[in-house]
Amino acid sequence: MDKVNGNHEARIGFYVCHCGHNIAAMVDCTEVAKYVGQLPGVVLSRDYKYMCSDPGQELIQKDIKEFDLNRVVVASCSPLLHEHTFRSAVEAGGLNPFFFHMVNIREHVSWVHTNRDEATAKAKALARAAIRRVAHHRALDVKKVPIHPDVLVVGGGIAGIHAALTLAKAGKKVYLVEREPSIGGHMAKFDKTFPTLDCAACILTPKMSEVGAHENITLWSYSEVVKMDGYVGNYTVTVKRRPRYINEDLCTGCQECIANCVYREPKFPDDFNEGLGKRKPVYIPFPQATPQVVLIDPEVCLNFKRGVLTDKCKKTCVEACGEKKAIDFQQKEEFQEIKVGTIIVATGFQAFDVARMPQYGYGRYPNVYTALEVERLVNASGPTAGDVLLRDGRHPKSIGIIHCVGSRDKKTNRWCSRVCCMYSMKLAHLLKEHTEAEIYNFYIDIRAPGKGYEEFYDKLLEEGVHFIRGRVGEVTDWAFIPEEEGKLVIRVEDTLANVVRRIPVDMVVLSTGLEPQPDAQAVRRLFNMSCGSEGFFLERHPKLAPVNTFTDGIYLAGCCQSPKDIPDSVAQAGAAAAEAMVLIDKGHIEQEPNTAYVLDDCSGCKSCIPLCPYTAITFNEGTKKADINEALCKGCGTCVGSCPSGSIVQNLFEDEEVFSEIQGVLAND
Amino acid sequence: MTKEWTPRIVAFFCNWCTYTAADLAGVSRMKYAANTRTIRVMCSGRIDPQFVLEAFAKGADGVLIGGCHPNDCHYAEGNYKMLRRFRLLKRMLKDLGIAEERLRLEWISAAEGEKVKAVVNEMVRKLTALGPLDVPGKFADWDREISPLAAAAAAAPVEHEVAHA
Amino acid sequence: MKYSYFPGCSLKGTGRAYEESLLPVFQALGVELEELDDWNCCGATAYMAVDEVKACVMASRNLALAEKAGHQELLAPCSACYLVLNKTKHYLHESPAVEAVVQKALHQANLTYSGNTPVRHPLDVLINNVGIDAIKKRVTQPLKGLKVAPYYGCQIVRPYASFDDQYNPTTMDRLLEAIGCTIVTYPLKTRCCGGSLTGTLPEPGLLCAYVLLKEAIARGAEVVATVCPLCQFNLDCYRDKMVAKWGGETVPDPRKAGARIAVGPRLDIPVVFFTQLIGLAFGLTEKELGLQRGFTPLRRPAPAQPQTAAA
Amino acid sequence: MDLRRTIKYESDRVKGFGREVMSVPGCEQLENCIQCGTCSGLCPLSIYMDHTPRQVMELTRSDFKDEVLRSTTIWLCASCYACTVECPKQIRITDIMYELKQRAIHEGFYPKRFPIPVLAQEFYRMSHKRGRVTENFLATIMFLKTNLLAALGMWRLGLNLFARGRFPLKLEGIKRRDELVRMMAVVDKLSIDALQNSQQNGGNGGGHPGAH
Repeated sequence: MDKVNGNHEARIGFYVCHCGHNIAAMVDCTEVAKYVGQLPGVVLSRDYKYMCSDPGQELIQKDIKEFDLNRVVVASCSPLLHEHTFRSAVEAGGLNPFFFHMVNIREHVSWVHTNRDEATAKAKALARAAIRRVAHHRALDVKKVPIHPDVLVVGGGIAGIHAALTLAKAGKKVYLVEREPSIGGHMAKFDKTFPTLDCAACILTPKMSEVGAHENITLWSYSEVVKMDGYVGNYTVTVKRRPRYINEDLCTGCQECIANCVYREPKFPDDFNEGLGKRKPVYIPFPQATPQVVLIDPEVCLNFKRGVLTDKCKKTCVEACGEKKAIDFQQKEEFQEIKVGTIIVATGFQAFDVARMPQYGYGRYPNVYTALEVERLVNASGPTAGDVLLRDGRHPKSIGIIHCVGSRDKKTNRWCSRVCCMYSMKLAHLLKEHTEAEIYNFYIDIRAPGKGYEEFYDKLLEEGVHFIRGRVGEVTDWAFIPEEEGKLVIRVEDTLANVVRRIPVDMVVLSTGLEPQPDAQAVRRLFNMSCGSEGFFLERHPKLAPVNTFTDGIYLAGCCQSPKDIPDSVAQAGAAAAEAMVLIDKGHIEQEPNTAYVLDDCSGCKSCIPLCPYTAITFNEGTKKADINEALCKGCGTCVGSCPSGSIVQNLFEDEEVFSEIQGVLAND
Repeated sequence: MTKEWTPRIVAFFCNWCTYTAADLAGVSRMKYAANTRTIRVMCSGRIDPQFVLEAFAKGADGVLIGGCHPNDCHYAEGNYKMLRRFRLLKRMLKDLGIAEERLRLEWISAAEGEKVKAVVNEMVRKLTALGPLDVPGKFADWDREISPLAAAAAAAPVEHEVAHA
Repeated sequence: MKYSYFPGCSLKGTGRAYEESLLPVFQALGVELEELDDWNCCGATAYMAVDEVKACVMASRNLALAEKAGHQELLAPCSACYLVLNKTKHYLHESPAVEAVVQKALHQANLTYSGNTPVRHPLDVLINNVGIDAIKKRVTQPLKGLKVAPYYGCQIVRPYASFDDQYNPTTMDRLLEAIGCTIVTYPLKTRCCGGSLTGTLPEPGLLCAYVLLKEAIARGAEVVATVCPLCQFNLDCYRDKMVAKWGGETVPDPRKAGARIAVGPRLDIPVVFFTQLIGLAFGLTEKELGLQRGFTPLRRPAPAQPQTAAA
Repeated sequence: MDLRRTIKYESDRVKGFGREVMSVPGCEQLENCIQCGTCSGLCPLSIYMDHTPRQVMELTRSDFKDEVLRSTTIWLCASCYACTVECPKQIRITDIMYELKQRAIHEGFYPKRFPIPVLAQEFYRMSHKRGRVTENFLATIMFLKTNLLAALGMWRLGLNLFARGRFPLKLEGIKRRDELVRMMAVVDKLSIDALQNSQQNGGNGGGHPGAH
């Protein structure tokens, strides 16, 4: 039926959307409709308040039938937002969905211009181009790609853990890949969580062990994704598994080896405790680590020399391990290849490096701490078993907590890290509890916009914690008056009391901001994502697609997308899991049929073959022409753009279509 | 058109980076000159040199091509392919007597709405300084010059042959 | 090595000792300094307060003269001159309009400014061009164990920290260690000395200067080394006023834990130019180095002193 | 006790003052001030100021011209640049202080016999006239013009300096003074506001003044 194939001259219906005032305020929509109405091929031309609304879509369907339309053009917002909506409407109206073209006169016109005449002229030109283009459109079928049901979750922090569990509980098979020896991420290091003050370990470790135990989850810790190929529904991922020199299947986590290591005492800085504690060469990061498997650090283990196996050690650990034979000094790194349909990236953040702000004295004055260090210091299972003992062996009588270190600062990171206010208040509360010290918070603005957050702020005010509105200039150790001697002095303007103050304290806590992981750029390339200007991964749409990326089947969760607190990370992780399940349960995804094909007049010059990044083009010895494998083609059109004989065609972007668009935008009216 | 001339720019933006960046500029309500007419392609690699030539031939004063940054192409390397053609095109346009500034290639990532604004405004400034290109007009003049000669040639074929003899 | 030398007004007046010590030290190191012909006042900070553009014109005349002298690098020992000259370069670079004015003005004197005359500070040159080793070689009478508080002041590290760290500069520390001095930790390295306020609004000005001396004493320094004539003047010349105001204060005794000492009697701690110390180590006499010009002149530490100092 | 009404009316604002200051090259960033107080926290002299630097920034932005130009703050700034290098919004506070000093001097906004502007102007005159400055003369002039008593109080310092050859008795000067005069004449030719405008355009054209 020609309505679907449209093999007769075009009968075009044109619709321009006011989008409330968003477009109408800067573009004279009635004028545009009037102008387009008199263009050749246009059967009817309307302007309407909200085209994307149900009535708007029904209007299109009605008109198609009533006026026997065979082409439709809508001028409204960005196709990335509503192209799908209108294609469906056109299809519902009985036309092939690709007899439709969309003109972006909101993001690209009304929102970015200031002169109504110019904006209207531009809108007309773009509409004119679309009218000319759409006449050349052909009927196309959407290609259905099957979705592999397994999911890869990258990163085992709270976001990754929650996403993995959600999927696993829904019966999906999940690979959870974590770079560190144990999952848990930053949350595992926290003592309590704001504003409820429930202990981080108590709420996190059950989820961790559930991950370790769940039959649907394959947990690969101490591992990294190094390669990703394929496309939505059919990704092939290579994971590098670093050697822990322990056979994970044989190790029972009894930790006898640790007890019997030739090093009687722990000697090496322990990363989990931010270097405040010590560990042995064979160790388990922390008591509740998941998996419950030890590992050996070849950099310091006596059986190695700077990572190279020497076998010079008495190996008392091996004896201790005995029959289990779990220790394997020969272990090498291995690469495992897996097939998944969807991927959730939850690679988290890194804390701001305070060395970049020397004026706060970190590293110069022993009693200056980072927030993460304090989390460990107040933690019952931390290096001091919860006793807040300063590096110089004293207990603090007064403590200054400096907010916004490495946030809201053009010289470091411009953004607000969103959690510092709250965790600073949490630490203030905990430190008060542990030390009964005088506590000063130095803040620029208090940002407590979450559920129960403002109430927490009130609670601290009641506890008598001091809040001084002023960004600290410097932390020094020189005394101006005797009471300051032997103390750290914070000089700050109390901007509310309107005085400059010098406040001597025993301990300074730097509330460091959140920034992208150092390797965020590499990860972004690995998964074919984009980064925002700050370096966090970019979501597909800030409001409507906050967990999607520009690559189908790849989703974001947690702080790798932007700083957020635990509730938000968990919520986002759930959303990402749901998005993944949408594809999995549907079983297939409809793909834009913008693939390319070769015409008969191909001269067989082969120049296109090396250009295709997906090796979709092969030379057919029989026909002496190029062949394009539609399944492999991703529709970039590079081969089309460079075919000397113009005998490759890209659906939806055929030469006539683009040429008529060019002529359209330039034609004089 | 009565009001004073302003340049017309045809902009070919790749779907994944630059077109999205332009959307971002919109969402962030950045204001820039209204002289561009954007044409969306999936990848800058799709842009056929003929597209650019056609644009100039049909009266564009400038052509702007926007693609993903090197290494960031959604299709791995389409932007490199474009870059090669771009270099060729530039030389070709020079020979055709079209100033280089009239063709511009920019890598603009999905996050760089600010850059879209900056690039467009700057290009408009430059093109305004350069003045109209008006290739169609030039063609017209050319035809006007040719037609009498052609007519003459048609009118007096014999002399013509003599001239050759 | 040859540099155009821009002494600046102070080094011809209250800061003579700086020039008197700088020249022989550089000579001893084989660095040739050619005084800029007919240089004029850099404009200093005060001038900026009246008319920024004219200040730029004044400063740029010197830069232009230096270019005329053959694109040599320009050595500016006074911190204020060093900053103003550099600042002018930045300012002209940022604001073409101002540069246009300046060029017009320079034209009146058949001068031009291209902006490529580097303005250097003696510390910068000594560390990065002469080099510590060359200086060590030249030392004949190391100032063993002399406890020095290195005071850099503000304007050579702010706002343009070009050759040293803005928060914790160390060029002078390294130089003085090279000639045998012991550097005391001195957190006020780059704190303001009060600038011209000491003369105009004594109370706040003197306090700035006093704090610096007090901390030097508390840190057990025997001498304060400066790099700027104004800093030196402020710390050196107002002690009587400081004693009158704050002499009664005490600080913890750096030599005996728990004990305290009065600040007053110790406020006479010598304040010298770092070049004077280097000169001493090179075996030049107090007189040759203008040490007698200090209100509390520094005497060459007696060889016996190290032991007592160490005790 | 004497009571004072501290309320401000819109009529107390000199509308456009803030914009004017922010349009001077180097002062643009003031728009971004978030009133965090880093400047005052670092300023060694803020403890003597009637308005802290932070307040001066806000008063300027909100057009309270009188408060700003009459405040002691702008004169107490010793240009140590501590605020400028630490400001999280990269506002060049020291340069703004210079701008405000200039305006205060041009519009005569300071107490009679207030030494700092006098010093500044005398410095200006002397360096302008002679091409160089001889500090002890400069100081003397300043004291005579502002506070004779202080001048007398200073005789001791003078003597001490003299005794140590740090008190030259002849005024320094340059050879080609005419050259300097001619140069300054050029600047005078351009009227202040013409300069202002050209500065603005220049500032905008000339890259990004806030960029250090």
